[in-house]
Amino acid sequence: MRFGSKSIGAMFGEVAGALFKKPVTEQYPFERRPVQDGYRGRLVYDPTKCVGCQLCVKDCPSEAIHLIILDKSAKRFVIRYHVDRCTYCGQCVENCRFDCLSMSSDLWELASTDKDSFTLYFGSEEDVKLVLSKAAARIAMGPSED
Amino acid sequence: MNEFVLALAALMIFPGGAFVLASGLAFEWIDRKLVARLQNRLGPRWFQPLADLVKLLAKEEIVPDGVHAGLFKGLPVVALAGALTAGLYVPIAGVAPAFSFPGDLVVTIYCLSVLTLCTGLAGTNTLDRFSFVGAIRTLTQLFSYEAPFLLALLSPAILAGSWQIAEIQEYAQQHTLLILLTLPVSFAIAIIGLMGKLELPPFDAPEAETEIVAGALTEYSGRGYALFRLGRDVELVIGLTLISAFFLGGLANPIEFLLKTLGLLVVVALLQALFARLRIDQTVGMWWRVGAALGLLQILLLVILKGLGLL
Amino acid sequence: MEPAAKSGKFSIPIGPQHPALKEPGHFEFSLEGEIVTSATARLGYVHRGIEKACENRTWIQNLYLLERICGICSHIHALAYALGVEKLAGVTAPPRAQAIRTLVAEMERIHSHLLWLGVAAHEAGFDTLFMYSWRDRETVMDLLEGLCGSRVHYSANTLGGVKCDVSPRHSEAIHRGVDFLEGRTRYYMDVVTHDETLLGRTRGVGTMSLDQAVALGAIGTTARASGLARDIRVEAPYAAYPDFPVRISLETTGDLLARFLVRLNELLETYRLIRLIVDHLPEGELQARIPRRIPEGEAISRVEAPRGELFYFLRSSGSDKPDRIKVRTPSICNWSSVLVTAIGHKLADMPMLLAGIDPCFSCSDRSVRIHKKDGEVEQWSWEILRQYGIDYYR
Amino acid sequence: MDTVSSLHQAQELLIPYTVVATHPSPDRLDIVLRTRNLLPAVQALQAAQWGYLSAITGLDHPGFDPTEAKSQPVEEKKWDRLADPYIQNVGVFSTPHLEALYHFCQGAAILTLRVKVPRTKPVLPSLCPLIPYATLYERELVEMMGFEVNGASSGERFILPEDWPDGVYPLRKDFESLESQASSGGSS
Repeated sequence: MRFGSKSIGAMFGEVAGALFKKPVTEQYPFERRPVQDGYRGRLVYDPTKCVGCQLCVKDCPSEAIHLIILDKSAKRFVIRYHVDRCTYCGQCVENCRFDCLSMSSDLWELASTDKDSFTLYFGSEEDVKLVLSKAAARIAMGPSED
Repeated sequence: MNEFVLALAALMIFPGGAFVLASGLAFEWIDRKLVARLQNRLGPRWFQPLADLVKLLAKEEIVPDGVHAGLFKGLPVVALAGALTAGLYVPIAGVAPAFSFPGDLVVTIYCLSVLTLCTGLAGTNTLDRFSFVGAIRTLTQLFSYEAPFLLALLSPAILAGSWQIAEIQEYAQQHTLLILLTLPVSFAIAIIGLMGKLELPPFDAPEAETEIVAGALTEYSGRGYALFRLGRDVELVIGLTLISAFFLGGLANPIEFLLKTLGLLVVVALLQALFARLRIDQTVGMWWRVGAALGLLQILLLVILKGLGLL
Repeated sequence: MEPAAKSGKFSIPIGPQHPALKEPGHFEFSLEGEIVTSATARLGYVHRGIEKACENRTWIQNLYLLERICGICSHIHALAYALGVEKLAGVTAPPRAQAIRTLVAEMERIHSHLLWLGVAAHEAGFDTLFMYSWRDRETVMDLLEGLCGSRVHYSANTLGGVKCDVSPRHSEAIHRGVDFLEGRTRYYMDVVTHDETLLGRTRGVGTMSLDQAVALGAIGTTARASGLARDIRVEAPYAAYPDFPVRISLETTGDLLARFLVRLNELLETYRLIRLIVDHLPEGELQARIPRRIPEGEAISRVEAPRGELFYFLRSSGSDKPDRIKVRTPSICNWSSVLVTAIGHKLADMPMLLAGIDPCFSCSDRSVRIHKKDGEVEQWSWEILRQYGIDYYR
Repeated sequence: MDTVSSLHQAQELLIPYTVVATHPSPDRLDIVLRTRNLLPAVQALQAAQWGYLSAITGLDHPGFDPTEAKSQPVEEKKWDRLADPYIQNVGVFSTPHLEALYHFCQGAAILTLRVKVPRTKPVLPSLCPLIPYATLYERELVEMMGFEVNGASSGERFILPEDWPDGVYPLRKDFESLESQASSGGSS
């Protein structure tokens, strides 16, 4: 309703029109918003290319990534990655010259009910099992700083 | 004996308590859904008001210290009772009002104000500053919209020459066009007055979320808060029924009731979504300068026309 | 409503924490009768000791720490810091990186201004405009997510350049998004200048005249709304602004309405800039080599954040950790400049004055402590202060 | 009024008070002042309407390399001999002192007035009478670095919480953390 310069309810047209349009609200989790590619989700590690230079560990702003070296010459490494500490800035991906790190754009629903699912171990199966068994043994021996 | 049972049934079940409460919740949902859709949002699920009510009733009611406990618990009950009694004289669901006697229009209007008075009292009853200021605002707003709202509702009564809602409605059914032609201003003031009474935006200064949390009801939780909200929903239904009975040519049957009240509700929702919240001094200024003056003018016009015998 | 303050003790135990508060704040006025003699603020409730934390992190780690000082201007903090470190190291980022940095900075300005438009409308109770402006803001956040990989902390910057590149698909999406946003901004400009109820809440509220603005060193949109042409992108162009000059948007009335208009005009100017940058993106790589140990020295880096001039002072002692990083955010400047306008005003004008500047932390319920001349100290809630103002003028 | 000429104008204005003037970069001019000359210098700038006070930075030169050695005690004697230290090399490990930098900006030109004060008695004149809005910057200096700015408006805390121990200044180099502070009895 426009009366010269004054107008009561300047948004009348828009608001009335909205009645007949579909609301923009998306019913997550039933409808999921398409994620742009290139979205920085959770870290993905490819152990085959890694040489253990630890450049990624050095520059991580929140110390979310640690490299456990099982055998440097045989290039057997395991990465311990803290999902809850990571700020998803992508600096480790940027630093890695052998591009064995990348951030997947579809792994972004990372909520979970227990905290220890936030500590992930990347590497070949038997390396990871080895590290986990060592860790378990150490815990069994008594609390030790990790 | 059975007319006692009938009266009790009318009071408790059909046009009275249970039905009004249910329709109150339904109307609240429709209102919230409409405002949401106007803002391009989805809006709540159909049973959200019921879910809110059940949750609030289940919650523990905390009585803050420094408060008169009896008053604190009693006020919500009185508020809801006031709203429900107003529902008895109004043609809810298009059926003839449960009770009707000459002069029940004035009783209804004052019963409707009982809730606002209780909110004001509840606000001053506690030591919390937000509710103290909220109460001041509620009462300031009450005194500002009461006069124009009263004038707006009385003009059809003067036209029909009776104070009984049933009779006014009958008159309105026969002379719908006449009422709409001579009383358009009263119709507008009545709607805006109802929004002022229910503190719907743009008149929600008394419970401005960003300024004073929840205004007079800041200290309330659980049962007390549920009853206050329920009272407000019931008043929404009664207000809409009253206005559509007078100005939209009466409510002969349930379908007509539904059509007319929901039509009015769409208008109210639209008004809610269109404006920024008026400061308390702006609302009071607007009511006294514009509302009261127009109301009086309308009544004057009526009296002159009636005097000249044109009506 | 005359508060009982006149008749006796009237202390309101309201701390700065308040359910509707987004960020806590507390103000203190001392009075000479009715005139305010001094006004100070008590901030610090969200103080995280970032400047101290910077001193024991490496230069690259600080980039992501400083980005998290503020949610809606995170890129500009990283940009100011990166430019400062590059000044210290004597490195200049390649032209394409500078252009992409400017592009993301301008997109962040849209993001921040649309957010402010919604919050200001919500404070005035106009929730419909709040809902619509935040719905449209999603467009620019999607563009940022597509371009840099995340919606809020884009982390597009790294020391010596940028991490993300603008592909033809991005630039086409940016063009589409900016066209849509331009239409919407013109619509909001029309709503803000014509809607009577909103005008009732913004016209003549919290006015700051030009000479007050100059005397108080006001910056950013607060200054430009009072006619003071202060914009670092124009005065001291950084990154790619020398090749994409900015036209400054000024108003003269200096009230809240002028601040709405300045921000909306700035949005229109930003759309023009973004189209220009996307169409003339220089070729070249994205990063320049930068040593891990920054040579010793001091650098000052000034950039134009959405709220005003952001000032960075960096000092390096030659190691891989900074010796001192000083950050002066625009909101501190806005606060200190406006609090001083309080002096000489009547207490009754305080609500309008404080609500007028819409600071970065919008504390709607500021608890206020009044030092009366006779030594009596009262603490009023923001609401009582507002009510006192209304009654005073009635 | 481009950058070079405005810097030149500023340098002219402050000739009587300048101790050392350096140009760390084309758009910057650093002038080291004695404490007592700070207010007259700011008055001169204001008279010529030269720019506005953009920020005040506090620097701590502890006299030891904070990254390596743990905070050794700061020898006091050597400091007191230079009652009014003005010739100090801008190098990092000069004699221990605190420094306040007042940054004035006009267009792209940045003028920084540097005032050095002894660590034990860091007294600075307050700019509030000349520049009212400097209150918040100065109170930040007082709380964070331990400067004593006479005339800074109110004694109450501006940033640090009420229960923060007095006399502990977080931005000083010898401050590690509250726990270590409590254990080592709190240095100056």
